[in-house]
Parts: sequence; C-alpha cells; structure tokens
Amino acid sequence: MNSVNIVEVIVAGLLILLGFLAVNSKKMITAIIYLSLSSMLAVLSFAIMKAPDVAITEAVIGSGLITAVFLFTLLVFKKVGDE
Amino acid sequence: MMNPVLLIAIPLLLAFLSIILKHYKSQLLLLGSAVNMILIFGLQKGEYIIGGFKPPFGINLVLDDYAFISILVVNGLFLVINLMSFDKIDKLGTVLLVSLAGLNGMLLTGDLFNLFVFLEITSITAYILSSVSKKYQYSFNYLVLGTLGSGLYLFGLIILYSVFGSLNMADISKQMATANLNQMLIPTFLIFVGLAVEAKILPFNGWVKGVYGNANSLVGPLFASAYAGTMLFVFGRVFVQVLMVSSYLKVTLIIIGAVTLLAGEAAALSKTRIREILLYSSIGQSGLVVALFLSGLVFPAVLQIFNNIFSKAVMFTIGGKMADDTGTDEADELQGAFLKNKLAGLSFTVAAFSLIGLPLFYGFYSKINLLLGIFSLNNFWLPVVILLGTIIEGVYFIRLLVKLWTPGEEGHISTEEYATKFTIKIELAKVIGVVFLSAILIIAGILPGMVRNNLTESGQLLNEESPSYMFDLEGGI
Amino acid sequence: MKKIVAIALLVFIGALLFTGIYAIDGFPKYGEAKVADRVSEGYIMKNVTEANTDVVYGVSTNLETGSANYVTSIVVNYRSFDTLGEVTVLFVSSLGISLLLGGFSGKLRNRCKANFILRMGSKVVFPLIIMTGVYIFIHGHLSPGGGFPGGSMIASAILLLYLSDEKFRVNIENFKKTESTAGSLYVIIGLLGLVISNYFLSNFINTGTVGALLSAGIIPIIYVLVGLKVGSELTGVITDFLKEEVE
Amino acid sequence: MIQYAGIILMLIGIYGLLTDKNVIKIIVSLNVFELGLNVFIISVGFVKDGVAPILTSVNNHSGLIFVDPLPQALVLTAIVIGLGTTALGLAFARRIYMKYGTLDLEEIGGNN
Repeated sequence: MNSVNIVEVIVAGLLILLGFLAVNSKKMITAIIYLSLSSMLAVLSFAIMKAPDVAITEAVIGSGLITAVFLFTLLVFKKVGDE
Repeated sequence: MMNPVLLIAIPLLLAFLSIILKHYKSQLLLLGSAVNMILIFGLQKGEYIIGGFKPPFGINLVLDDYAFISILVVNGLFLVINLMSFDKIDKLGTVLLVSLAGLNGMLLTGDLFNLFVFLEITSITAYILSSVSKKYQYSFNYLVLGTLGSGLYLFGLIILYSVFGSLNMADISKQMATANLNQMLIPTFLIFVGLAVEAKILPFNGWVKGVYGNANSLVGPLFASAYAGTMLFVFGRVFVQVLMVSSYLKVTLIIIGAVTLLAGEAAALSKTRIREILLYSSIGQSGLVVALFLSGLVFPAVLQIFNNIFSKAVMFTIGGKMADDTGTDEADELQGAFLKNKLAGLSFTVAAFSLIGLPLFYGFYSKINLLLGIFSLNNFWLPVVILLGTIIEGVYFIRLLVKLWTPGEEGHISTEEYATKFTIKIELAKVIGVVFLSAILIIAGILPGMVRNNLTESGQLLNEESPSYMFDLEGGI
Repeated sequence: MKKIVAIALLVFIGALLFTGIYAIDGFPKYGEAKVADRVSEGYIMKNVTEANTDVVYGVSTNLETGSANYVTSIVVNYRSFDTLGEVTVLFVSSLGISLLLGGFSGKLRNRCKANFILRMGSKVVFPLIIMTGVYIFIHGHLSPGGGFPGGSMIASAILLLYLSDEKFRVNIENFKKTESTAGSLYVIIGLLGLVISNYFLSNFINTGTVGALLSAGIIPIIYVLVGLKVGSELTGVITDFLKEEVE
Repeated sequence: MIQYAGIILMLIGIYGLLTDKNVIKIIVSLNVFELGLNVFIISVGFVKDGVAPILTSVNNHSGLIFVDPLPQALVLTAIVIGLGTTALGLAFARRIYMKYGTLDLEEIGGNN
C-alpha cells in the first residue's frame, strides 16, 4: 500500500519535471526528447492506474510514432540550414 | 423510414471510396451532398440509437425540430456553395465529404463525447481547408487554438462525467437540474471556452482574422455559413438544453457575448478590405447569437443565425471571388465593381441590407423579434448594445456599398478602367447561387409567417415554448 | 516579463481549478471512483438492458458483447460510433498531410549511413514486429491492445525499413487502396447492422463464449479493419514526412 | 497524486503555448497539454485495489472491483486524435519553414 504511494509520488514528480523541461528547453531537439521521456512516464502512470490498453497505445503512438515524426521534421530544418 | 445516421454514413463511405476513385472526387462530393438533401426530406423526427444499446450506455442521435431545421439549412447551404464554386473543389473533394459528415454528426449527436469526436473531425477539415490560401502560419495558429479549445472542452466534459457518471446529453441535463450549480462553474466555463474558440467569441478568436481574411470563394462562404452556423447551433444545444448555467456565470457570459458584438462591429468599422469587414461582422454576429442563447431566447437566436449565415454565404462568395480574380479585396481599389456585375451586386446589397435589418428584408423580422424577446425578459441594457451594434453595422455596410456601386474617381487614364481597376467575371453558377440565396432573404422578409410555420411542428425548440412575444409582420413592414 | 505574467496567470488559474474541481460534491477523490454509480457498471456486467448477472470468463455465452476486454467492448461495441469518428480523424489528417507534403518527390536522406547492425537487425526484427502488430489487433478483444496500437506497430516496422535501407520505397498506391477498402468496409458493416437489426453498427453476429478467440461478434472483424486502416494511413504519413522538396 | 500531476502538466502546456514563439515548441507544448489531460482522464476512473478491466482466467468474473473502463476508452480516442493533430501541425511547420525560412511566428508576423 505504502510502497505504491511512493512509486506514484515519484512518477508524478518526474512527470511534472519532464513536462516542464520539455516546454522550457532552448533547443528543439532536447524539447522533443523530453517530450518523449515524459510520454514514457505517462505510460508508467497509466500502468499504475491499471490501464493496460492505454499504456500500450501511448507507448506505440505517443512516445514512438510522434517522436519519429517530430525528428523527421527536424531533419528537414537541419538540412536546409546546412546548405 | 430513413435513419438520420445515413446523413453521416453516406458522406463518410463516399469519402473513403473517393481515395480509390480519385478522378471523381468533386462528382462524389456533389453526389453525397445531393443525396443528403434528398434524405433529409424523408426523415422522421425522433431518437435514433446507434449500435443497439439504449442511452446512456450507447450513443444516440437526436432528431428534434431544432436538429431538423439546422441540418436542413446547413446541408442546403453546403450544397449550394459547392455548386457555386465547383471549379475550386478539385483535390478537396474528400476533405469536404468528411467535413459534411462531421457537421451533420455535430448537429445530430446526443452524446457529449461523440460531439467532441465530431468537433475534432470538423475542425481538422477546417484546418486543411484554411491552408488552401497558402498562408500556413494562420492555419497553424488556428490548429493550435482549435486543439487547445477542444482539449479544454474534453477537460470540462470529463469533470462532468466523473460527477454524473454519464456522457449522454439528456442524462446529464436531467442530473444537472438537481445539482448545485455554483459548484459546476469550472466544468461549465471550460466547455464554454472550448466551444467559444470555434464559435469565434472574444478573446478566443485570434485565428479568425487570418483564416477568414484570406479564404477564397469556396472556403470563405463555407466557413462563414456552414461551419459558423453549425458551431452556433451546437452552442445553443449545449448551453440551452444540456448545461444549466448559474446566474452569475450566465451574466458574465452574456457580457462576453455583448462585448464580442461591440468589439467585432467596431473593428469592422475600421477596416477597408471587404473580407475583413465581413469577418469582423461575423464575429459580432456570433457574439450576439451567443448572448441570445444564454438569455434563453432560442427562437430569436435561431432566426438570427439564419439571417447571418445566408447573408454571409452570399457576401463571402462575392468577396472571395473578387479577391480570387484580382488578388486584392481593398474596397478602394474595387470601386464600382458592381456596375459591371449588377446581379451579383444586387445580391450583395440585399444580403447587406438583411444583415443590417432593414424593413422588407428577412433581417428586419429577426431583429424585431430578438429585441422583443429581450424586452420580454426585462433586460434593458442588451437592446441598447444591439441597437448600437446595428447602427455601426449600417454605417460600414452602406459605406462599403456606396464604394462598390459608384465609379472610381475621375482622372484615370483609360475609360475602360473607369469603373474599376480590375475586371471581375463572375460565372453563371455563382450568379445563380447568390441570386437564389438573396431571393430567399427577400421572400422570407416579405412572408415571415412562412418561416415561422416551417420552423417547428411542435411549437417548441429545445426547452423553449413558442414564445408569445413573437409576431409575424405580413408584408414585411 | 511576459513569462512572469504568464506564470502568475497560470498559478491563479491553477488555484481556481484545484479549489473548484475538488469542491464539487460527488467529484471522486483519487483512487475512489464510484464505478457502480456510472454507466460503466452496465458495461462491466455486459448487460445494459436487463437485470445483472455475473459474467464468468470462459463460461458465459451469448452476452450483449462477448469481449473479455472491457475497454475493447466499449470502443468497438457500445461506443463504436466514436471509433468510426476516430478512424476518420486519422484519415482526414493523413489526407491533409499528403495534400501539404505529398507533392514532393525527393527522399530525405539519412545524415548518417545505416550500419551493419541496423541493416541486418531490421531484417530480423521486421517480421517479428509485423507479427506482434497483427497479433495485437486480432486478439484485441481478449488482451490489451487492439486496432490502433496494432496498426501503429505495422507502420513502425515499415519506418524501420525506411531507416535501414536508403533505397527502400513503399508502393503508396497499394496502401491507399487498403486504407480506402478497410474504411469503406467499416461503414458497410455499420450499414449491414442497420439493415439486419435496425441499428447502425449493431453487433449482428453471435457473440460466442467470453474468452474464446472466435467470439465477440463483429469486434475482431472491426479491429482487423481498423488495424489495417491505421497501419496503412500511418505508413502514408511517414512516407509523406520522409519526402523532400527537390529543386 | 498522479491526478494533480495531470492538472499541473496541462497548466505547464498552456504556459508553453503562451510564451513560446517557435512553431515546433508550440506543438511540443500542445502535446504536453494533451498528455496531462490524458493522465487526468485515466485518474478519474482509477479505483484503489481495483483490477485492470479485462476478464482473464485469473480475474474471471464480473463481480470483482474493476477500474472504470470508460475513461480508458475515451483516452484511446484522445491519443489517436492527438496524433492526427500533431502530425498535421508538423506538416504546417514544414510548409511555414519552406515559405518563410524561419520557425519563429513573430518574425513571420513581421514580414507578412
């Protein structure tokens, strides 16, 4: 009972911290990585709250595909900047 | 017996099919909207369950008088606008089919989460349509605000669910009647904000300027009539039938509506571009309608929505067409444009007069009724605001009409360009369309009893009985 | 300065939210949701029309909805109309993306070349990911998962191929055909329900025993369609994002 | 506790929307907002000591205490819709960059 609470507090704290870092970081790439990490933590919180379906979906879509699409977009910007 | 779910399913099916039949997108779009128009006349009012599970467990569609007139008007305008600007559809056929399904879904659904889903469908199609103007930063701005708005709507909705344990509109409104309304302040306000973004209410309407101000002759009238009308109808349903608003919040929200009205009209006064004038006028009208709905005046609000969306369909079509042809819609540069296109000019004039509320036009009927409605509530500041708005409206519309009807200043080199710097050719389809729509405004103005008799069979819209203050002005005077 | 104003504003809004939400009578404290008072109770009992009887895994047959996974039964049965809408959202946004980015013909080159491990590894992993994806949407009514994560997994397998092989291109036309067919079939199944039992998207196939693979009526069929549709749509999105303007 | 985190994440997301001018970072903020919303929605249906809402051979009858499955179904929908809007937003971002050569909305506002 108590151990679950501690895990919850840690997850919640990290979630807030990573969300804040994602919004506040200067570089785009770090923002995206932090977003992906906070999405992973959200997966953890979904698992704690007994929502396996949501956890799987968030893991595949939220921290997988969305990050990939973000990174592809960044790749274009980098490229144009190089030339 | 026709099931209204067909109004959503058929456009969707055609949209999916149009990916394979990719050369017939615009034809499929016309087919879909024409079939929908025919189906509407075969509909029977009632409650339709989807999936066979009775509400509140399953999702249901509600086809009452309110939903019926709204889908009739929205589908009709959708069809007319697509016929008018058929040449502009091209690749957008699939998107427009999906948007038709989304608009019908929003108007028909009886479930608040289902409304969220259709709201997202409709707004995503709107983002895509707005990007036709190639001003991507405005589309992006719209996307961000729209997503935030629907997110806040969902937030409010979830709070309601966790308290009432249901997502069904009828169920929630039943439970809301016994709840402590002062505690419901936050969910109600969140839902208001969510819908206000799409309904263009101040201060959540930052996207409107860029999106409406650059829309072409297809997208502009669609946004200003079909989309705007749908959003306002949905606003009415949610705030009159589903949610009860505590009296303090109600006054606050009515003031927000009134401020939107005045701010919109004042901004329109200071603009010179035709589409900017029209868009600020649209914002003002939305504020007015929202204030009416929150005051509980459903009949006048519905009449005013009709007035607004029919007039704006005509005016945005003509304004958008001018901008498409000439690349500008500065009223000064288009001086005398109507001298060469008299029918289009007359339709634009009729629409403007109706929007101002001059006698003989439909707008007079709706304005008189809404003023009488407000007086019947013993509210005396709102009529002052509305009259002030009407005066400002009259000033800028008549100024605009004078510019567009009178030839430009003398001293131009070529006599051919004496009327206007640009030549504008309005196609036959558009002329027929705008004449048709403005004829409706005149006929409804002369025979308002007809509108009223067709408005409702049961004499009741949402929760409001057919009000005693309403009267018909036969002959329009 | 702007940031300070924003923070002050949000602290104010936050305080309002926290006090406002938790002041509502009946708003459950965290971890104390009263499921019995909500519509969900009907979903759990798998009976929203008659008196409740206990549903037992592997024993109960011919229920309203035969899915062992309650979330699936809600997503595909009770609120199937939402799912149709959800599929449409993805459909229309992938359409918008291909309108915006699909016109380009070049392929975005990877800045660093794929090394040996990525090239060989992806060949090994690719069939495994596809299999997991297919497993997830076929078993959507029994285990966590379903059409959306399953379809996304298929798309991510194809993403892996894109990353490992410079020359790899999917034939987007075939994916579009799959997408269109799957979407149309979803609507047609709904219309069949309307014809057969008078309700759009109703479950007109026998629901079988809870827990069996061949059970739950139309749920597996719809989840397979959703999985295929989502998979092909997201593949289209990825392909569009990997395109680049060629001057 | 996780419920508070959800609300705070939403506020952080709105803070990002108010202060950031970079197109990509605005989309990141939007995603943080949606993440917080999803966490909040799930937390509303959580029951302590409840069972995940799936019948298995272990948790084999409906008399058990399950967590509320409806919010989970809603979040599934919300996640997919979030993916749709994010991808569309990024497509707009690429177009904006192609047209104006910058991702800063203030700069674009200036030269338009």
